[in-house]
Amino acid sequence: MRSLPRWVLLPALLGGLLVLLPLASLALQVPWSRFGELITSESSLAALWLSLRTSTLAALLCVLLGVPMALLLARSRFRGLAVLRAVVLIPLVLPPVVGGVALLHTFGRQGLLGRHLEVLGVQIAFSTTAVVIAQTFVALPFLVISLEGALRTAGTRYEAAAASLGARPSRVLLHVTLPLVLPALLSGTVLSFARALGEFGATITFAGSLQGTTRTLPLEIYLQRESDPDAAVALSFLLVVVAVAVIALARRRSPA
Amino acid sequence: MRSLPRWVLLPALLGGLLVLLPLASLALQVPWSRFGELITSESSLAALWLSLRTSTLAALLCVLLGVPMALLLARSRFRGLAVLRAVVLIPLVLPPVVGGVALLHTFGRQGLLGRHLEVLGVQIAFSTTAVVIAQTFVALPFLVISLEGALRTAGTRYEAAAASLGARPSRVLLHVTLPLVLPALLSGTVLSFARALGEFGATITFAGSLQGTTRTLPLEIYLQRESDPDAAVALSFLLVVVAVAVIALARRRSPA
Amino acid sequence: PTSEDTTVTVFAAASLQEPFDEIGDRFETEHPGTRVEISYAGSSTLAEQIRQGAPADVLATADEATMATVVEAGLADADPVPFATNTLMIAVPAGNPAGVTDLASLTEDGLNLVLCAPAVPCGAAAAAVESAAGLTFAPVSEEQSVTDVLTKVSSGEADAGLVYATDIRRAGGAVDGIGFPEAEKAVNTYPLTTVKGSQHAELGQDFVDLVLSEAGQSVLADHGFAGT
Amino acid sequence: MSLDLRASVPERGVALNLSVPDGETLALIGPNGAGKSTTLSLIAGALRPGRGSIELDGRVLDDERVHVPVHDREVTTLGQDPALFPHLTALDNVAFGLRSRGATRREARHRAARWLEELDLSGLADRRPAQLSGGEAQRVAIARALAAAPRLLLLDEPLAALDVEVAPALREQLRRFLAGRTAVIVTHDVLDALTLADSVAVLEAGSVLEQGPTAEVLARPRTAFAARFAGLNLVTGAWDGQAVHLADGSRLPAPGSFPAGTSVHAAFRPSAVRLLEEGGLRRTVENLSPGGDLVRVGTEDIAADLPPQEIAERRLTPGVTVQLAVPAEAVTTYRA
Amino acid sequence: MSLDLRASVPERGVALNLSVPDGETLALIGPNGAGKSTTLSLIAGALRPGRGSIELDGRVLDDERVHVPVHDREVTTLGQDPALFPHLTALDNVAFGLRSRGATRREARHRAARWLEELDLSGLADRRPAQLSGGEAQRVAIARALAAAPRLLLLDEPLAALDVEVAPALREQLRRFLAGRTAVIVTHDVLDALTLADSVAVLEAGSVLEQGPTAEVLARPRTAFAARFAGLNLVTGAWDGQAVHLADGSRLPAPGSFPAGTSVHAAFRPSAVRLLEEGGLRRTVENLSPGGDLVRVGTEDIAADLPPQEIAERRLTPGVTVQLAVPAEAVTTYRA
Ligand SMILES: Nc1ncnc2c1ncn2[C@@H]1O[C@H](COP(=O)(O)OP(=O)(O)OP(=O)(O)O)[C@@H](O)[C@H]1O
Ligand SMILES: Nc1ncnc2c1ncn2[C@@H]1O[C@H](COP(=O)(O)OP(=O)(O)OP(=O)(O)O)[C@@H](O)[C@H]1O
Ligand code: MOO
Ligand SMILES: [Mg+2]
Ligand SMILES: [Mg+2]
Repeated sequence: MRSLPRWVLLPALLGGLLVLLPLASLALQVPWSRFGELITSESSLAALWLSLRTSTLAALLCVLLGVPMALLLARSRFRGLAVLRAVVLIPLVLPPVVGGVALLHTFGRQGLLGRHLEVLGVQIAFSTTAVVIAQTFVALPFLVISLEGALRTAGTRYEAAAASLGARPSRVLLHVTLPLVLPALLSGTVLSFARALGEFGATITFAGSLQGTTRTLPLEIYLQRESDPDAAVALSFLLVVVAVAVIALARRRSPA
Repeated sequence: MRSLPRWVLLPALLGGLLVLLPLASLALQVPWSRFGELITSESSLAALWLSLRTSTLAALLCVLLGVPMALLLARSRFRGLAVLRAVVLIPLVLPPVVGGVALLHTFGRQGLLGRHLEVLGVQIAFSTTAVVIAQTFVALPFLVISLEGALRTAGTRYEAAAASLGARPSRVLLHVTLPLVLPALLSGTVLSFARALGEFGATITFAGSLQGTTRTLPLEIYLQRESDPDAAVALSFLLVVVAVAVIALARRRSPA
Repeated sequence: PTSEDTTVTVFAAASLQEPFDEIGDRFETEHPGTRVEISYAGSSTLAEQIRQGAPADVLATADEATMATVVEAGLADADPVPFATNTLMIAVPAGNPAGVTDLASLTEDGLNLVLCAPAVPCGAAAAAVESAAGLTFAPVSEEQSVTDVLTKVSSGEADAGLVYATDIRRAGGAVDGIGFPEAEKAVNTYPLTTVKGSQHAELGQDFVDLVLSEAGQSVLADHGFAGT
Repeated sequence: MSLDLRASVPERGVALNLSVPDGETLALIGPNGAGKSTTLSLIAGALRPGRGSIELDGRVLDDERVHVPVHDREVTTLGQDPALFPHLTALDNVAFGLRSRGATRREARHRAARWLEELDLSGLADRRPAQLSGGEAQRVAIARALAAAPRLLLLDEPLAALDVEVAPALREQLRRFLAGRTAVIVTHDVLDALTLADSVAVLEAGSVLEQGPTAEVLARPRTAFAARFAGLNLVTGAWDGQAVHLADGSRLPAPGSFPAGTSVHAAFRPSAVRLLEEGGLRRTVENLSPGGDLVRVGTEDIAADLPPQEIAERRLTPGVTVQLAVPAEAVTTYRA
Repeated sequence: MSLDLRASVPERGVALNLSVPDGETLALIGPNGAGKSTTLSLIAGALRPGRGSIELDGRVLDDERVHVPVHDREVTTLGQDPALFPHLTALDNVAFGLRSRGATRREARHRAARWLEELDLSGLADRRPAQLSGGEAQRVAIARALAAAPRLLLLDEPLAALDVEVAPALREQLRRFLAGRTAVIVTHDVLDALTLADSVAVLEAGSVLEQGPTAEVLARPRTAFAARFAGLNLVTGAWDGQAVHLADGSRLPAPGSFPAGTSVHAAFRPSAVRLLEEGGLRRTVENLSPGGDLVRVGTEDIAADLPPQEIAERRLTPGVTVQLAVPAEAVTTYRA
């Protein structure tokens, strides 16, 4: 057990308060007497269920696409690598609504790609698929960046040892590289799941908002804010509880 | 140079396309003939300058508060650590507008804390300070999570060696721990800067939208979308360019 | 502007941006040494901010229901005054590829119709015309704001949507508007008021007066708003 | 700086007492996994004892309540793994300990440069650890530990990675450095113990089996491990007035004056062992290994160093039975 | 599996030619930083030569165009650092190489268990590397490398961390394993070279200074390093018919038959050196170090192993002048 300098406690406490106080204020606003009723309304449950399904799928997609991207960024050298790394970060800076517009122009009926999909009879916009795409788009950088950092920190010493024992690249990847960065992979997955769960702007712009199909929990919260702000606060609280539960669960089941 | 299995190229390419295609579509939408004029209007420049200032400050605050938090999460053991880690992630899931409401209830004139600050003559909401607070609130988890992962991966071997040479905890922290995780610290800072730069929902709710004071670039984009969608696309493109430039610069100057 | 400038702070619905920027300029010319700062956001966000003590002198919302929440909270300094109205139109992508003619044609199979959700003002208005016309719409999406509807239509994603007349106008040539008689059943009214606790109550009232004046009304009309 | 340790780490099966008087160096020897590195970790404070206490010059470093943190102990460890800071040059690695113990930046770099020079490493001052060979890294780690000039120095196999030219010189430098200082050194090399240590403790399976002055332990070992370490054969039996009676019934004539029946150890060098045609100690050859001029012949319990010619003449190979004899004057006997 | 290497790594000052015939073991020796680990990295494919080519049994592993990746070379390296996979148990570490080379999971674990048993490590099968002592980790790493059964095995100081009881046994196991296999072993221990290697190459500052059969190189070393490694004194001078004329004018009588004036090396053991009252080779004592029965006395160029009594009688301490002699029959001479 390493000892930390005492003084780190002060800023850590301040940072903790910056997160905790607003949550406490939010909790104070929750209309606890109506809480159960508000969060179990048909529309709330539909939104919650949709959110859980789409966010899980999005997190899965982030792992499938993001792990190879992180590997490429961390372990290979080619011209334009630095630019590529910056580009991967862009969904992070882009205001989500703008991201949604960009997705619309890509996968929409008139879009770069959507045009051709339309011919094949595939329509993405206004479908649950669109929600998952929007969430994956905004959540992908989280997984890529946190994993790339860990891959660099972990170094290539064990990978070299594995190759020298005759392990081909796939084996090295699955049995050495990934297990070694498992903690980072898990926290990256949790980050992208959380980001997908909270996604609003890109979803509303690209996928629209229809109960049960595209109206996720954050969209439901926005809508409720217009008519019943109390309900919005209650739902926000539900979102927080779900997120914390999923994150805590993921950590529990991780070996690290 | 480690070799990667070939097959990782396919998903990496798909992931890259998922990010690149929407960007390309966006670029196609930019009204290039009016681009210069649109992005150099007084309001655009004011928004850009405000965004750069506030995001830089927010990233700095994230480092100051987040590094100690990450250290505490990675290097100490106490009851409730797991819960604390989950709590720190919450600003990530909370739809930003809800986060803004929570901040308003905390730092606003009637807020938990704002009430007392008001007595001292300090008013935070609707000021540039509020923008920085909102950005820090949403960006903090990025730094904390990516740094915590790296700290765990790096292990405590060199810290033990340093302590055995008589280095007190502060010295170990500043001269061993932090330099070792520098790549992760840098990418964490870049992540939080990028998130702050793209922040919209919490800012508009908590800080309002006054030109030069609280109207950052994403808020300006939102407004332009109401009146001049072309201008909004042009500004989004500006945001992307600025973000890429800052990220590339940060990488260039990093030793890793 | 120097530091001695007095500043009037106006909170206005985002859809009012263009006319209010013009009116603000005019106000500054008429009141030398005074600056007008206008914070634009969604009406419900503005109302929430006012309830949390935001330092606004004037509030203009895009519907009366939202304004009512501020009045209920006792934060309106005077009774809100209606200053503009807005009616619904059918928005279709430029060239009207789906061949929409009137409200009834919006119920055709395979037509991608987007509306505002009933919880937001433009959605409530859409519901009103729906029942007035005795139709049943099956939208593919119930959007959160007019802007979202407009984005879907202008990008060609949706074949038609219901938006306000002013929205058709500011979309430039990207969408075409089609009027329909039932729109009379759902006129949306924009109210404005001075805010309690304002530091510049008098100037705030001057701003309200300017909006209501002939000059103010003509600016609004230039941007597609109808009078009250 | 006297060290007193009486501590246990149950999860590693380690429980031991040790003390090192002020100004002396103790060599810890013992098989792999005996608990040598664990003992150093305890003293350094990297590991907290499950039970027991550790005192340095009367100051309690560890007991049930106290645990002085590593950096406050004035104890420096050079571990089995050099653990050079990868982000610092060799020079800055050495300067690190000096800075930590209060030197100014300038002074630290100056003194670090002198240390590198002394250990013949000046040419490597600006290299990062990744650019050093294994032995070079180990030498820089030694310089770093010595430069920190702690009150108690712990060395875990400091010379293991070094070449035959450098090791003797560095051993000599260590000897000068350790003179008058308190230190504990873990080693698998008898030369280190002979050169550097005032006393030797033999660790096996987590306990101290034997401890005493270096010359005593190495000349009159009481454990098989210490005997092997010192390069001696060790047998044990009952004294009959002129010889030691071994368990298998054979007799080993030797000098000594003990009451008959006393249980005694007999130690002798492998090079003193001779082959007889018959009548000696009957043993079976188990292995042969080269070593300088002579070949080492291993049997069940006794090793013999014999000239290659003799090996060839007698056709010694594993499985062959031999008769061994040791001139009585080459045997040392002492109470078991 | 014959190996042919002719390669350079300019940024490390390494440029060398080496070849190992099929089924033989080559020992690479040389000072720290000479380029031994670098050479192994080249062969293993972890480092690509700046220039040159590497061939294994005629298959080009590296040249200007070709670079066969590490995993395709059928070359396994046991590095200076054991690098056990921290997330796998000892058993799974050993099984890893077997799995990689095609064994089923079951078979791999079975065979891994047998390897652990053979190296006396069964008790540690379920431990993670962090729970092993330094020497235990090294032994597991050896088991892992041997189990992978490569066509070419590269060992970087495999026995350095091992104790005096384990090292000989393991050396013997390595000897059996390497019989008939092709291998390169880096070592600082003459016993390893004698036991395991068919030939020895001496590396210094990135070049091969000397290569030949083990017995030849160690009995008739041509470099100061090889002499030191073999435990011999080496001097060089001109032959005058009966003795070697050294550079300082002194004469060393020795057997030999060379044309007068031939430049010759003379090698002799430190234990053959005697002290004279006068008339010998005049040298100054530089250091004294213990070593078994005898004390090693170091001078400018010649080391002498003398009994402690003689050291005491003559009051030998650094700085004292001595007269050294070597019986002619104890000196080996050969062309320089
Ligand atoms: N990554 C590197 N970059 C530059 N120089 C290096 C690097 N690694 C090693 N060197 C240098 O190359 C030379 C050869 O190093 P190498 O590791 O091959 O030595 P070695 O013979 O194995 O020594 P040792 O016995 O100490 O392990 C040394 O001078 C070393 O400092
Ligand atoms: N972290 C650990 N957890 C549990 N057991 C451990 C741990 N580290 C070491 N051990 C065990 O404790 C015992 C003592 O280990 P230690 O490292 O002290 O041995 P050592 O005497 O230094 O051996 P070596 O000469 O091989 O370095 C060994 O049996 C080892 O397997
Ligand atoms: O932004 Mo509005 O004008 O409240 O829909
Ligand atoms: Mg050890
Ligand atoms: Mg090496």
